[in-house]
Parts: sequence; C-alpha cells; structure tokens
Amino acid sequence: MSTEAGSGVKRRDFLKILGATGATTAVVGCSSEKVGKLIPYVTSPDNTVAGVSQFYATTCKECATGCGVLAEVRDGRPIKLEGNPAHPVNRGAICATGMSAMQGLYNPDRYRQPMLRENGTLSPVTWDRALEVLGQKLGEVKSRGGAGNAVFLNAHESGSLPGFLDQWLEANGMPAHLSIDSAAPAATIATNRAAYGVAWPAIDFNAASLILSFSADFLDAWGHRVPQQLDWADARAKLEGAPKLVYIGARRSLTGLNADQWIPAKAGSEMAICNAILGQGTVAAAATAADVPEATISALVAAVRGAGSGVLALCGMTSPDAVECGQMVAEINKANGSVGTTIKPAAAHAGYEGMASYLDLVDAVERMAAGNVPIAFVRNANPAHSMPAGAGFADAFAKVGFKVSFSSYPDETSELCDLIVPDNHWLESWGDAMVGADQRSLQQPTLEPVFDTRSTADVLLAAARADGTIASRFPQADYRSWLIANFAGGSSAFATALTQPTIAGSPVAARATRTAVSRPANAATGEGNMFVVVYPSATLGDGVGANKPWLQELPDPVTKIAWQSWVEIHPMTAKQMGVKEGEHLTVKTAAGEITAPAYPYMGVRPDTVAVALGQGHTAYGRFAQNVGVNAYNLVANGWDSAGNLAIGAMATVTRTGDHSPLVTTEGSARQHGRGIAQAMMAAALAGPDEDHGHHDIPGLASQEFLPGLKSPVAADAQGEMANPLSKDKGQYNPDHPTKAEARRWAMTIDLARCTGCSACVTACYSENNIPTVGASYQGRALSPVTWDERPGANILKGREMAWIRLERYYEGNTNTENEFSPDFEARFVPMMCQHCGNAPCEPVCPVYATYHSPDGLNVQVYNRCVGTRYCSNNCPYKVRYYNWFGYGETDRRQYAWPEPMHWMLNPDVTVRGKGVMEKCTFCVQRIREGENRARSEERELNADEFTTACAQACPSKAIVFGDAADENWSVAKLAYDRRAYHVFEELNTYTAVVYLKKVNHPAPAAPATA
Amino acid sequence: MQGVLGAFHELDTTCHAIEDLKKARLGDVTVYSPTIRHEIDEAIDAPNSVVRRFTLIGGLLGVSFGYWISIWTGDYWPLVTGGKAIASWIPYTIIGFEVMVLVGCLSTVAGMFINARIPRLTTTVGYDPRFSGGHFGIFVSCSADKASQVEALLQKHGAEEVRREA
Amino acid sequence: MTTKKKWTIIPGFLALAAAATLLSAYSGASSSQGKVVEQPVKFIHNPHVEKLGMNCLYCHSQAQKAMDPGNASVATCMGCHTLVKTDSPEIQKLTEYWNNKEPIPWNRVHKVPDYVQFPHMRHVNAGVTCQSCHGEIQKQGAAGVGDGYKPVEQYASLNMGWCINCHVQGYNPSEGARLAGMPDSVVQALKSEPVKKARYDCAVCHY
Amino acid sequence: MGTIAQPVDGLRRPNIASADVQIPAVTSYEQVDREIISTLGFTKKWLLGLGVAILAMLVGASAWIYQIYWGLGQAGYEPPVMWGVYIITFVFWVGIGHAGTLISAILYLFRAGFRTSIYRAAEAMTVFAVMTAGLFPIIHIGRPWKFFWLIPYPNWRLLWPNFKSPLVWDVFAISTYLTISTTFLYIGLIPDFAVLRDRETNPMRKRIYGILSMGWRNSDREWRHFAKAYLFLAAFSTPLVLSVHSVVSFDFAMALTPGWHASIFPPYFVAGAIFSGFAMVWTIAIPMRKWFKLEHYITLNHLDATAKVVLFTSMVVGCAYLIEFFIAWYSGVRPEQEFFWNRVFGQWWWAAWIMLLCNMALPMSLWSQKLRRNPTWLWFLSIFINIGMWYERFVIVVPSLSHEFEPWQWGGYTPSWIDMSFLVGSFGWFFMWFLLFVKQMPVMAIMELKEIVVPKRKHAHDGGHH
Repeated sequence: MSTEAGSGVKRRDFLKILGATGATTAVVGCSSEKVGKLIPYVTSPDNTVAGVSQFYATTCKECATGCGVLAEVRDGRPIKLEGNPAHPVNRGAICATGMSAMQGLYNPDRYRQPMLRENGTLSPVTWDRALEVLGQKLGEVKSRGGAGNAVFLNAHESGSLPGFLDQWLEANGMPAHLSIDSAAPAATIATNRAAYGVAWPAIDFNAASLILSFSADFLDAWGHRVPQQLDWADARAKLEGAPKLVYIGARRSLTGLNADQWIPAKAGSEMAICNAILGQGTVAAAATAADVPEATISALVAAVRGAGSGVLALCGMTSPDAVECGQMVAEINKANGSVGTTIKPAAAHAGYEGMASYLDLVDAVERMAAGNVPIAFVRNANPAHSMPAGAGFADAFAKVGFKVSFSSYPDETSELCDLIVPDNHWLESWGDAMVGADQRSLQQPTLEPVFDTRSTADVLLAAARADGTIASRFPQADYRSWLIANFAGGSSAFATALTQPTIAGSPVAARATRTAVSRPANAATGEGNMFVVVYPSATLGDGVGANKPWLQELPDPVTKIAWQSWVEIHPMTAKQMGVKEGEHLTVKTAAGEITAPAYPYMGVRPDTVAVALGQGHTAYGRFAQNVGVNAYNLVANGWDSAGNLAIGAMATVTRTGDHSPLVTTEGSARQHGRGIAQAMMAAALAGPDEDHGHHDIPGLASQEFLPGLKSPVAADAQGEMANPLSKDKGQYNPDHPTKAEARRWAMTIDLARCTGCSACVTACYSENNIPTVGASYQGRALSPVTWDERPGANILKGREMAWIRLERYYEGNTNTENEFSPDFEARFVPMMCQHCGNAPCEPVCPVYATYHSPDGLNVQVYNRCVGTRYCSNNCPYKVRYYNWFGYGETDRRQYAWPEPMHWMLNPDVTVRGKGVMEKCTFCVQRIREGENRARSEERELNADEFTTACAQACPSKAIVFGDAADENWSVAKLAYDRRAYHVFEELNTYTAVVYLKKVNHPAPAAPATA
Repeated sequence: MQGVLGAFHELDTTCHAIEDLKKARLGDVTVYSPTIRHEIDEAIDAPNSVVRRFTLIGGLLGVSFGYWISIWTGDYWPLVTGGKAIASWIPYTIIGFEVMVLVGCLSTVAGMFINARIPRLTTTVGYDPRFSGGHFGIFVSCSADKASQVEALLQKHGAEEVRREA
Repeated sequence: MTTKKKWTIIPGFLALAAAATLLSAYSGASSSQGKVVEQPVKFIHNPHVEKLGMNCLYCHSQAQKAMDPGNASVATCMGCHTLVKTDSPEIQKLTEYWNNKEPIPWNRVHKVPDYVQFPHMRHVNAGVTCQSCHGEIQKQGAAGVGDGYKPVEQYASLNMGWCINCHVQGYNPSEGARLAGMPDSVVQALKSEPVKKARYDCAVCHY
Repeated sequence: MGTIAQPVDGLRRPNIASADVQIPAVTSYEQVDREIISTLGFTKKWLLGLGVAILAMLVGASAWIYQIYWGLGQAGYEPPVMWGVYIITFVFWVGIGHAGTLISAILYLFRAGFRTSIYRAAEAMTVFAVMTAGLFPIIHIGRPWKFFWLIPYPNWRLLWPNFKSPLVWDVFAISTYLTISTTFLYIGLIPDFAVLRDRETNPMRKRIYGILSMGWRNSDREWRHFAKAYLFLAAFSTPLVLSVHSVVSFDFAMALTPGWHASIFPPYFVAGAIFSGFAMVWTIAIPMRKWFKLEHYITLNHLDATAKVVLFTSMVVGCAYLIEFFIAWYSGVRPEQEFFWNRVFGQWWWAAWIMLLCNMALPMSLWSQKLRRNPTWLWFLSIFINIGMWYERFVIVVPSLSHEFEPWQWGGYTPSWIDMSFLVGSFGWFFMWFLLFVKQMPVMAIMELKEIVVPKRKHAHDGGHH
C-alpha cells in the first residue's frame, strides 16, 4: 500500500477490518451452550446410586395370569419391565402386552386428577371435593335404602382386592361386585369347573404326545399365554419326541399356524367330531358336518386312540354350543385317562377363580335399564366398548342415579360417568395376585404416582372411614396397612416377602360368594351366506391395549397388519366376489354391521370371514380413537348354557366398492426360493447330517465358514495382494492390549421354538427407545397445506422402525385363488441385523458411521451418520431403518413420546434425531454395562452373565445371545448345532446370527399315515 | 522497450516477413495472430513448450498424494469395514487416479500461466486490438538505429502499417 | 486510493475471516477449555482435599459406581459445617439451603455432548486419577474466598481428539499420580508401570 | 445445405479440424467476430427464458428448505427403496455433463471436424450440468449440514472419511470433474475474452473482459503454451470423462443388490452418458442455432456427424440392456432373474418400456440421412432421449431396491410433490446458468473458428513455402 497521504487503506479502516474478522472468529470459536445444572440430593437416600438401575419385583396385572415382573427403576421411575426369572409362572419371560404396561403408566391421555360432571361436562376438581361428593352420594343412597341395588363392576383380578371390595360393599349394604373380563375364555372356564372342578387346570405339554385344539388359541390370547408358550416351546424343543398339535377350527390362528395339521371344521361341527372321537357318532356324520374328508376324521380318531394317555384335548370355542362341546372335549381327556398326566386339576392356576359370567353383567344392565340402580361403580372395565350393542349398556348406564368411575383412562365407559376418581396404575399401587391355589404373588409400587391419582382401595377406605357408622370396621388408613394387618410377621416380614417371587398363603379376604344368574341359552346363529369368526386380538385383547402405540404398531402376529381393522376372507371367496386386497367389505349380522378392508388369508374357510376385536374406540385417547372398527357390533346379546357371551354367528358379506390400502409390514409372504426360513422333518434328524458333512466344494459358503463362525475380520480380503503397510491392524490385532478381538458376539434363534408371538419386537422397542411412527399425527405432508392423517400412514410408506421384525413365510398351497387346501405351513423368522463379518453395509458408508468392531459387532454410530442410506440399500437383509422425521426431537410434530411418555426412555441409549440410520446393535449398552461391571469387580465376563432384551423377554426361550468365541457361553454350543444355518449364506456375509432349522412333524391325522 | 511494429492482413506475407527478420537477426521477434497458425509456428521455429514438464510433475504428485491420503487415514484410525483390509489399495487406486487428474490439470494450467506470463497486469508494448480481430502483427524490439532497417524490411513484405513503438 | 485498491479490501476481509474460522475449527478453539463457571456457594477444594486430606469419593461418592460421579448431598456438607467455620458467609449460605431443605443448584462445569457415554466408574476403577482430566483440583481455591477467588474451571478441552490420544497412546500412571499431588516416591515407582491403553473404536463411547 | 469444401491446397491442415466438415459460408476472421459477438445482446425472449428458469430454480430451493426443516420424510421414499428421484436426477445430470467434455476433449484428440462450432456450448453445458448434479448428493442425504464430513479435512476429532466407499470416490470424481471442466472451459475462453475486450465499447464490460482475459495478447509465445496446455487438458479430460461416470456407476455396481451387481455398469453408464449428453447438446444447439442465426456455423453436416455418434451410442446402450438380460438368465441366480423379469413386466413395466422405446427404438430413425439432417426431428428426438435416459436410471434404481433378496421387505415407491419440485428446480437451475452464460460469453470459440476459416493470402495458390 502506497504511503502517500490520502491514498492507501487508512489505519482506522485497517483496525475496523481487524475488528470485524476478530468478531467472526469469536462468534464461531467459543461454544455458547447454556450452562447445565448438577443438582445433588438434600439427603441422599440409602443404597440408591443415581444413574444405576434398581430392580423392583412386582406382579403384572395386564391379564389374569399374574406373571412375576421386575421393573427396572432408574432415578425413581421405571423405564422397562422384564420377566422375573425366579417367578414360577413366567420364569423370566414376558409378553408384548405385559411390557406395554409402561405405555399405560405414562399414557399422555390418562386422567391427571379427579373429574366431576358439572352441568354436562366433566371438569377437573380437587381430591377433597371428589371425596366429599362421593361420601355425600353414598350417604344419600344408604339413607334412601337403595344400597341393595348398587352395582360395582370391576375388571377381573385375583388376589385380595376383590375380597376387600366385597367387604367394603357389604359394609355399605351393597351386593358383591361383579368381576368381569370380556376377553377371558369364559366358556372354557365354565366347562373346566364342571369337568375338573377348578377354573383352570394346569396344562402339561411335556407329558402330551398329541394335542387337539378346538379353536383353543393357547399361543394367541386364550388362557395364560406366557406359561403356555413356555411349556409349548420346551415340549417342541424335544424335536423327535415333541407333541404333535392338530388345530380344529374355522380360522387358523397363530396357534393354528404353529400346528402340525389344521382341520378346517365348519363352525358348529365340533360336537359331531367329538362324538366321532368318543365313538358315540359316526365318522361319516362328523365328516359331512365339518365339511372335511372322511379319511381325515377317521385318521384323527385313530391317532387319538393311538395316543392313549398322551392326548391333551383343549376347547377354546365361544360358539352357542361351546359348553356342550367343552364337556365332550373333557370326556375325550377322561376317556383316554389323560386327566392327571396332561391336564392336572391339582396344580390349577387360580387366575380365573371367581369370575362373573356374561349373564351376571346382562342382569346388572337390565336392573340399570329398569332404573332401580341408584349408584354404580366401574373400575378398569369398559363395557360401553366391550359389550355387544344389543345389550344396550350405554342407555342403561344413563339411567343410573350416580355413576362413579375408578378407571384412569378416558375410555367410553368413564366418559359416561359423573365422578371420575382415577385409580393408580398397577405399577403405582400395592396388591397381590393368586397364581396357584396356595401361591400368592405380591405387587408393590415402583414409583410415586405419575399424576394426582390415588389407589381405589385407599379412596374406598377414606369413604368408609368418613362414614361414622362403618368406620369402626376399617381400622387401617390405607390399603397397604390393610394388607399388612393380617400378614404373619407384620410389615418387616411383608417387606422381605416382597422380594420373593411368590409366597404361600391365600388372599387376605376371600371373595363373597355370589349366586350366579342362570337362564336358558338364548344364543342364535342368525342367518347369512357366510360364518363370521370374531376373536380377541393377540396384542390388543378386546380393546384394553388400544391406546398403547407399541401394541398398535406391533403387527398382528398372523396378518401382520397394524393400526387398522380388517376382514379376513379366503382368496378363493375374494376372487368370486371380485374383491382385491384392501377393498372394503361390509359384514352384516343380526346384531349389527362393520365395514373394513379385506385381507385375503388362506387360513380361513372359504365360507367364513374373521374379524379381530380390540379396535374401533370412540374415546380412550389419541392412539386408539377412530382407529379401525369395533367387532363387538357383530356380536348379538346372546349367551350359551353357562351364561357366557356366545360369539359365533352367520353374516352377509357385501362389497362397498371403496378401497383403503392395508397398513401391513409384509412385502411378500413367500420365500421365492431364497431359503430364509429353512425346515427339516423330525425323522431326518435321525439320519446323517448331510449339510455339514462333506467338503466336496471348497469355498462353498454353507460349509466353509459355519464352524469358522469367526469372520475373517481384518484378514485381508485380497489375500496376499494386500498392502504390506497394513500390518498395524490396531485393535484387530489379537495381541492388542485391550484383547477386544478375542470376543465374537453372536446369537442363535431356534425356529423350532419360535411361535411368532412378537414379544421380542416390543422388548426391543422398550429397551432401545425405538419410535412408533403410526399415530395419525405422525404422517407426512401430502401438499404444503395438508397432512396425511390416516392412522398408520408412515407404515403404508414402509417406514416402520422395528429393529427386529417377525417374518411369516408360507410354504405350500400356492394356488390359493382357485382351490382351498388347509395343508400349508407357516414359518416364523425373527429378522434383525445379522452383524455380518463381511458386512456389505460397512464399506459403502462414506464417513465410517458403520464399521466392524473388534469384538464382532456391526456398529452404527448415530452422531457420525450423515444419512446417505447406501448401507440400507446394500444390506440384503434390509434390517437398517431410517429416521425420516425427527421422531426423537421434542419440538417436532412427529415426536413419538408425548409427555410424560418420554419418562420411559432408556437413558443409556441415544434417542436418534432425524436423518440418521439405526439398527439392531445387539443391545450394545447391555454389553458395555456388563463389561463395565465386570471390570469394576476386576473379573472377566462370566458365561451367560447378561443377554439382549429380545432374548430375555422371549416367552419361547428361542433366542440365545452371547460370545461365540468362548465355549462356556451357551450360544457357542448352539451355534454349531446340526440344524444351524445362516440366512443368505451364498452372499458370503459371515453372519453372527445363526438360525436353527424349524423341525416339522408329519400331520398326525393325515389320511396316509393313519 | 522500444521497437518497430508491423501489421499485416495476409498470412503468407507475414510468414515471409518473419523468416526474413529471423535471417536478418535485427532483434527478437514477437508475432501477434488472432489464432494458432502452423505456418507462423514454423516460421518462428521456437523450442517445444515446457508445459509438459509441469504436467508430468503435477500428475506424479497427484497420484502419490491420492494414495498417501487414503492409506495414511486408513492406518491412522484402523477401522475394518466389510472384512476388507484396513489399507486396501485397490479402491484407493480410484482416489489416486482422480487426484492425479486434478493436480495434473491444475499444474498444466499453472505451467501455461507461468510460461505465457499471464495474468499480465501491465499493458504491453506493441499490442493493437486489431491483432485479435483479422490482422497479424510482428513486433521487433530493436534499438533506434536498427529500426529503419526493420521498417524497410516490413514495408518490403507488404505490411499494411508500420510504426515505431516507444 | 485508486478504485482498484479499494476493491481488494472485500476479498481480503473474506479471506481473513475464512482463515480465522478454519484455524479455530482445527485448533480446538471450539472446545470450552478453561471455562470458568460461577457457583451459588463459593466452594474451595484446597482446604478440603489438600489440608484435610479428604478423598474425592467422599463427596463425589458415585464416581466408582455410576456414569456420572454426582456431587455431595447437602447433608454431607452439613456433616461438618454444622460446627466448623459457621461464621463464614459462604457457610451461612450453605446452612440456609440446609434449613430450607433445598438442594444447592451447582452449575455443571464439565459437560460432554449427550451422544457420548462417558463412564466415570470405568476410568476411576482403571486407576485414572481425577486430576488427569480435572487438573490439579486440590489447588483450587487456595486463595480463599476473597477477591483472589477462582471457581472450578475446565482444565481439559474434553474434545474427542484429547480422549482418543489418551486411549491410543495410553494413560501414564506416574503422570496421573504427579498431578494428583502424590509423594514423589510413588510417582517414581509408577514410572516403571506400563502405559494403560484402552479401546478406541466408536462403539466404546457412542451407542 | 453447406457443400463439403475440398481442403485448400498449399495450406497446412488446421490444428484441429479435419477437412471433411468445413464452414464454407464463413470467409473472413472479421465475419466470425461480428457474427459471434452479435449473439451477446440482451433480448426480451432471453429475459423471459431467464425469468422462467429462475422461477423453477426457486421452486426447487424452497422445496429444499422445507425438506431440511422437516426431514427427508417429506420426500416419497418408501423403504426398502431408500434412493429415489434425487439419485436418479443426480446420475441424469452427471450423464448429460459428460458429452460436453467428450466433444471438447476426446474429439479434439481425434481432430473431429464437426467439433469446432458446438464444443463451446457443449463444454458450458457440462459445467452447468455437473454443477446441478453436484447439488444432489447434498440434497439427498439426511443431514445435509454435515456433508463436509465426506471431505478429508483435518479435524480435532481425528476422524477421516472412509476411502473404500463409492460415495467418497463420487465426491473426489465429481469435484475433480467440475474443477477440470471449468478450467478447460475457462482456458478455452481466455483468447475469446481478449477478442471481446478488444471489440467491447462499454467501459465497464471492457474492464471485466480485460480482467477475465488475464491480459491475453495473442502473442506467439502465449499461443504456443496455450496449444500445449490445451492438448494436455484434453488428454487428461478424456480418461476423466470415462472414469467419472464409471465411478458414478460404481455407486450401483459395488452394491450386491440384484440388477446392480454387474461389471457391465461402467461402460454401460459411460455410453448412456454420452448418449444423453449429445441429446442435450441438440436440445440446446438447435434452437440456439436458429435464434442466433448461426446456421452456417452449425451446418447440417455438424448435425449429421453428431447424429451418427448418437446412433452409435444408442446401439451401445441398447446392446447393454440386452446383455444385462442375457447375463441374468445365464447366471441362474434367482433374485437376478426375478429382477429382470420384474423390470419389464413388474410393477414399473411402463418405465422400462419408455426407456426401451426412447433409447433403442426412436434413435434407429437416425439411419436415414434425411432425418439425420432434419433439425426439428433431431430436437424432438433429443427430448425423448433425455426422457428415456431419466427413466433408465429410474429403472435401475427403483425396481432393484424394491424387489431384493428379502421378499418380506418388498415394497413400492411413489415420488412425492417434494421430489418433483426438486426435479423442476434442477432444470431451472441448469437453464438459468446456461442462459446467463449464453449472453455473457461467446457461444462458439471465436479463436478456433478462425483456425478453420481460410485465412487471407496475397498469392492464393503458392501459399507459404515449406
């Protein structure tokens, strides 16, 4: 710059420039995050370490089974439910419904405080006001002497609470409460009580050699699902000696798909089949009634005779003649002497004792309709949704003087009530459940109540103690002290008892005996061109689970449809009616009609359609409202001879012409020769192992690397042409000080055990903060101003996020459109990231967001991923999932955990933001936690010290995880089982997940083998 | 620098003028022409351009840098992807090739700029806008005493215009 | 100044700014090293650690058991300060918190991003001294709570390159001991110890 | 219809043009200057075109902002189809980019005569096509604000990109290609800027052209180094063209997806690129030739020669399709066979048939010389060819991803309104730059045109002696 005056950059300009550049550096340089807080305790509670989980044992109250559950509590709130390994009922397993209780606890739509109906609308009130109104109303009813006509409807549960309720009701001069459960197998309970004297005898699959299931879906939603599935899987794991299952029914349920043979008996023909088996009826009559070849029936009769005391006949029917059929089935067991070997009344499960029949409920509704019920209480039951429209519950309920609801959810029934006194969730309250005649499983709260709710028993105690006349009969102030009062050893013994899975003893107070209402059966099947089967959904039950996004997003184990109702119709019938998948069908029975998209399913008889219960809520919350249709509208208000709701009916099915795509996660249900789900006959197990025997083709993937499960990590793929410089293999060097390379995390999945129940999918959602994407507010924009509000819209675009999915491939019977044949097989394959040694997804990632760790994991680093999605394109298993929207970002419209549901997020796992790829990580946080704990205790990892969430929850114990390089781990032995194979071996990916072939058995009642 | 400038309109006359000037060796000759003409190049008979050396060095530098950065970063933080070697040189050949082309071309351009001495900030002596249009120009830088000889020679070869440049 | 010269200022300015940004991005200036954070109560480590010889785990009791070491509960402080130096204004502030049964809202000084899982217990149990990462904390507050008071500051850059260097080259126990103010004999003895290396692939800290 | 002029005796063959395709209607250097520079004036039609292009570009830009805010979910991606319109448009524009370099570099080495009058427009088209293509890798990734992680810059996290990934090769290939073709264009433009500087009257534009021409003086020293540098740039660009589109094809060939995993991809993509590139040259050159009245520069011989190249590359591409089907059948690998059956009769049969029609059937019309020399037919054919080529990439990307190894994850794909606005935006962006270029810089290389024009000579026949 020239220095003469007036020219060149003046000093002042220069300083200005310097200032500006300095400013930009400063702005960019220092990170201006706001300062975070480090809040200590005032006085730190004993034996709690902030950031380390505590496990509290409690009992699951989602259904009557009463599984033992460990609630993982982190910093004062449960974040996950796991099975209690020591509990005799579920032995460490837990089902999808059990785990989803978390979403019931933190449900954003729960009542947050008491509500009172003032001039027509329910408005929040304080607890004092609510108790005052309750006391005043009770006083009025008792003073006017109408207490004798009160009605208390409680969702059925075993344990001491029913006894307490009856004590309270009796004290107030009110009749005993009705313990109702519309999803329970009422007809089977009635026949069990008649035939074996107990509501639910123990079912021993291990002792059985031939199981006849008359629509008894013991792997779906019938009876005590988890213990049944545990025993079933253990029995089937005996491979050659496994019991054979014959499923007799009009619709092949999940249990049917696991059966060795399906006899598609026409609805109502079961009685004839039983007669044929017992020899009281002719085979020909049974064959014509069931519309099944005569040879099959005679083969069935011969097979039953051959099985002797190994026969286990179960009846799960709900048709008008269900009770009579149940008795005939019991006869079959007795005739073959299998009572005591396969059916054990002595070791009965006490879950269903004391359940009211449907007739009792109808009687109560009629009394309400007659207007002489002054006060009605409802707790956790939702008859407004789960009763046939014919019963007219809503109008009857309207005539009740004062309606009190203890339910904590705004479901259809509590919306009709005048006073809502929200109950604590079972994870927030004390209690117990009876799992055996003398086996009591205690229940303790795992956190301070999330909202301003109180346990019902405490509310009732408060009301009773406020009423001078009966205050003396209730000395204890709250339910806990009531439980402890009569507990041998007082509260200290009670505290230690809480840590036991079950304790001996009976409920504190017994249930009051009640004379069941009995009337002659009045169920009629009505008329129509097709039969309709209405069955409780395996995940949503009859509607209780509808407001939980995990259960809505979990595809139905059979049809793989989520967030929707559907009508199952046989492809042949669909073709005759000119109906394609997704076209709306109207199913009209005498009681009512529903319209839903058609789902061609070859597992129903051509003359039958099937609809699942559970959907169609008009209230209940953002995830359940106007999703699907309520199948109860199809059911008439009829009951069988034991007073239970009879569901079977005839219907006319018509096309409506409009169409909505099925929200399904299934691409194609056929393997197209890819060999993903492999199976072998049980007999072949005796023969030579031809798969892994000879090595005639060197380098053949299926033989070469199977024993060498350890992939050639870091061995140079180009062999000797490798770059000599790459000798420094970093941690992949076996003698690197960290010894990381010595380990090889692997997993085996036994397809012989897996029943396709999808509990592993929900366990993965719960452990790894996987977002649910199907809610109606999570769709994408169809145009700058309109959003796709359909429920399941994202799943229509194939964007579900389940890291592990349950694939259901069919075998056989490919000509389903033209001919009906029941002989097809379904194979279930849990498919997750295979953590391949030669992972195709790793070399294509441009930023090392995915690589192969020395201990055999295919790692996905969320904060390094830029989202090119090439890895998902290159993955032959398609197990990588992408965050299309900010499901994990709180300020997003598509946020997946509306407050307070984000409390259950696992703090050890990153919640992924938008634009990032995610996949199964073999629960790397559990591996780290195990390794950190081992290092803190200065020892090596013990064999089978920890496992992944899916393996832990699996009710079939089909998944085993561990270090395949260390032979003490059980996975190391299983990985070299003769049934072991890798999916897509020919792609040379060296997967770390080894599948064990499914073992098929010849159809027991096939004509050829009779 | 001063010298004589002659503007021609025809190609053959320009070539003859260049050859005579070369024989007469009166001063170094700069020829302006609107485009590349081989006739002029042969008349000038200048040595082959050195740009090719720049290209060679640039290319070799590029390929070695390409390989080096790939292998060094691979070894710096050894992460195995897809069972491939940490420093697997086969894919790195592509990087080597691309960087070879990049550095090769840029060094060629640099070579051209350096040798042709552009970008040129000062205006040049003896340049006339017509030489980028349709005319050829010959500029002979010589002392004043030889200038008249040069002018005569240019006139002889039919230069349209001859003038002295300061 | 000819218009030509004036025009060159703008590209010059841009070049300078770009250079500054790049340099700061690379030189780690984007870490919050040396960050000084004011605290509600002027706590001084020196008298506690150096003079009284209290172990770090007395207050940060979870350093061996959890990912985050946590901080002393108010009860721990009041264990001594119900009697010791109750006249000092800082202790009066502390007692006031204690009387209102209100936790002391300490400000967090060291923060790793939330996609990093930094397990304190793994490092503490491996023998890494606190001072290796938090600097000679025992000297903090030696100048009392007067005007010379300097609160706890972030000693290390806490950025990824700094962690990785320690994992790759290994932690030198004698250097850790020296920083922790251990006697020289211990420091010399530890010199013969091998360097402690650790795994440095991504899944160790990012999952 | 320009007659084919015989080479003028006594004159050395021009540096670049073979004798066969001359521009006899152009007689003098001054005429070249006058006619080429006349194309630079602003016209209302040009302003209208620019306005439309900018509007289209803004549609794309606003779609991008919307997508960055909401996330890629707004696009029509339907797993397993994780790549869609953006990658198809990326390969489409990179493909178009290659013809420019082919014409200006490879044909320069072949001394092809018809190159001279179309190579500048083609080279500019290359630069702008690659600029458009370069945007798409950033648009299609989930976290576009972190795209710089693909570049090996030193950072305090000590992390480097994975050089084994085809996407990092892409970054190197596309950025090298953009740099080299821009340099090649600019070096060729320097002498023309000198001409414009000397002819320009408006002082501001004269100053800008002066700076741009970097003080070029047409001296023999400069021409000598220029010729050598130009030759080497052309030499480097030739393998670069072939390598860049091969690297782009490696994005697919390196994956084991059925339908992608084939070693025919590099030549198949390069032939496709040249094919669609020449089509875009027609789309641009034919209207330009009419509106700028340059018919006597881009004569029908030129169009005839380019038509022969298009015919050739069309047959190569067609042959590649047939080879792919044969290899799939021959390999006996069931996923491959199903894929190719699915490509022509599956869910997107219409896309495959559009591709076959536009890329194989229609170009066969170029066998007839009458059609080869009919500009309006060539222009319509070019539009169809580019539609066909867009669908070729569609047929490669989408059907293969939707029907892969895992039948359970078979799915569909429907582009959303965001995808389409990006496609419109990319054309807007390309034509905006091209229209700006056409009015700021000469659409034909003035200095190279002068090279093939017969220079004035005093004695016509004896010429310079040797």
